[in-house]
Amino acid sequence: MEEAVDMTETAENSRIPDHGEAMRIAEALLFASAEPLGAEELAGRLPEGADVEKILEDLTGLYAPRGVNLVRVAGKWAFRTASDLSFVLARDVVEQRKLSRAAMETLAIIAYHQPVTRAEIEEIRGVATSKGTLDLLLETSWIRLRGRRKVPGRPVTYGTTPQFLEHFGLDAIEDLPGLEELKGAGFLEGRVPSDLSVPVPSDDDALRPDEDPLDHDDLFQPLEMDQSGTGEE
Amino acid sequence: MEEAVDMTETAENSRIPDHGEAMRIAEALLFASAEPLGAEELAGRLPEGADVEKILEDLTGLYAPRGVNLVRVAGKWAFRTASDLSFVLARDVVEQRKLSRAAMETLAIIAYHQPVTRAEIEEIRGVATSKGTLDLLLETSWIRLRGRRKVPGRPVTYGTTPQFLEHFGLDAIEDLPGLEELKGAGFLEGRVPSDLSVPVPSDDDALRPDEDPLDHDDLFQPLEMDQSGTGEE
Amino acid sequence: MAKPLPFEEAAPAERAESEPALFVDVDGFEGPLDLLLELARRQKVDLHRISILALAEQYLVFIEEARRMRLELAADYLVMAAWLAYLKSRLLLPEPPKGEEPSAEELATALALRLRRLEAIREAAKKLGERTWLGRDIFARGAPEPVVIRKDARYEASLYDLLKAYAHQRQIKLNSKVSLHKRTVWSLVDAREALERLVGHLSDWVTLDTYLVEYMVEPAMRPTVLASALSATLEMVREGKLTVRQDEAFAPVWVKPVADAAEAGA
Repeated sequence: MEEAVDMTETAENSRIPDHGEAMRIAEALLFASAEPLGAEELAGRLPEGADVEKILEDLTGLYAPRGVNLVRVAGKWAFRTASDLSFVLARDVVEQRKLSRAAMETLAIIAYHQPVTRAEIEEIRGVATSKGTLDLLLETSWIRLRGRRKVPGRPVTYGTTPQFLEHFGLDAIEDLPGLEELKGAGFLEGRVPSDLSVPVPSDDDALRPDEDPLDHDDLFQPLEMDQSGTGEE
Repeated sequence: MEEAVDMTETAENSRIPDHGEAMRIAEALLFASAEPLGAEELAGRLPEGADVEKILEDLTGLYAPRGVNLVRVAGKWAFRTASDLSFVLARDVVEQRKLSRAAMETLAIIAYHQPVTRAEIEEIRGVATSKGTLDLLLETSWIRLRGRRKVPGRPVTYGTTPQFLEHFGLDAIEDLPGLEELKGAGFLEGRVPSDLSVPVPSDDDALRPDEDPLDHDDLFQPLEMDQSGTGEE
Repeated sequence: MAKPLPFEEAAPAERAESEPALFVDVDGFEGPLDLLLELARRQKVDLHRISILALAEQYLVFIEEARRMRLELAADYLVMAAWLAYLKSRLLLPEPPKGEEPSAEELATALALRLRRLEAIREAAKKLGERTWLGRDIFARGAPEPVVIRKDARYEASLYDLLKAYAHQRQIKLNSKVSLHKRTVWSLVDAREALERLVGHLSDWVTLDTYLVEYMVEPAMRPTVLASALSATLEMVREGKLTVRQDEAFAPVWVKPVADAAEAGA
């Protein structure tokens, strides 16, 4: 409780009879104000002859070690939560969200066809894939950027992550059912086109011969422009 | 905040290194919030093992002489400008709506006699209560509909809210000014001698034995007809 | 307020200068009890020792004065006057042998008690009003820093969903070369059910379109949804359950439940 002593003692200038009282008034004004207050504004509300600069200086010092600080914002003064405590003003809420059908399909294609580029995903799905869908999947941390395909434009290749396996309860990516199993389990019904093939997926970290490593700044910059502009989701 | 990791140590007193930090966090939370915070709410946001009661006691003491005080309202805690400084701050008030004498009296009757029906309010005041008065008070959210009295006609019972306590700076309904005198003079006794009447106000959410819960659609439909038509106010 | 009382004299009332003590201004009073309380205060005695008889007389004089000045008096005041006149006569007459009714003394005491109770609550109201009001005398933080809710989205998806999505996607893509999409139609029954369910919650005009958006899973379904919903709406209008409005051609169609129908269900 050392701070308590500091707080009750109003700085060195407590010799001036009104200084302590003026500080209290300034405190209350700053606390109650919806906007930061300028020094002149404060001066207008403080007792005659109060030394605004000194009051603000003393208050700043007084509150510096506390959970709330007196700070200067845009040339004016306001109380703000101490910056190191901003975490207490945030609350984490876990929100269960369901993936959209488009995201689910994109994820499935990435899982089976990895490493796969966005253009390839679009080719398989037959519709444009919006940037948002890929961003969202990246956010789930189920997919990752693997590298860049050695073709003109060097598109990014996507693959799944260990979190993907964990979430879907798979021991290895090869455990994803193949064509026959999908058929047997009733996922493929009716007339299965003869040209339908299901690849054996691989999420090996090692890049394929047709992949380049990611560029240094791929993780900090927009990866691809959203060339379609007419994402279907 | 590194010490916070050490959870084996429980804060029994202020000598624990975490106490100062926990105080800063409590300060930040209470300062940031416009609404009063409950001790449990605070405890949930403070480092494990923090002694909330001690923290609140220390903060109350720390801020007691300052321009902003930590006060207990409606069973919770909040920072408020010191009451002796109202003369400087009152200038900020943008023409607050003044309660009419009729409204203020009705509010007092509801506060001191709750749960109370409109007929009982009128009996005490000796005059019909215009629907507007109760509407106005409901609009301030200082009073609320509690339930329905188990008597013919099932009249609605009124009571006060936590906002009422907050507005008038009361920690609990028992802190109403002059309550003891009223009680001592027997003025809080039921008009009709009844085993059910309890001669103290209660804003407890729990209904009295002579109260029924509100009907499902009470909140969406006109509650009572303005039977008098000759409102006095 | 009560209707003006019938007066026999048409002569304009004049304020008698000889009666300075009594100012007749009924507007300043919160009902007859308040008026009695004010009159009692003028007796300048403790409310415990008040003379109800004297009070009753003063009240009746006041009312007479008010009537003479043709002031509009609320029924409450007149009821009180009648009661006090009755009480006065009982107080003046010798008390009859013990009857079933409460004695005049008891009635007077009850009235005195009511006055004291009103006085007490009034005192309490005053004290309450004098407390520091939040927003008038004391203030909360002017610029609260609200707690930021960081939403940590946790996505849910099962392996079943994943496989279904994949199989469906692959099959659709390949089959689409040879087969047509099955046309999905929103049936009239579906539309009616949806409208009845939704309209149940509403009391004001709502555009039909806002309802429909919820059902627009696919853009291709828009025409069928619109058509079915509109015909369902019209049927409900015919049954008197809905009112429908369109401000101009191609403007949104507004619907509103018919109040009687809603109340009948409540």
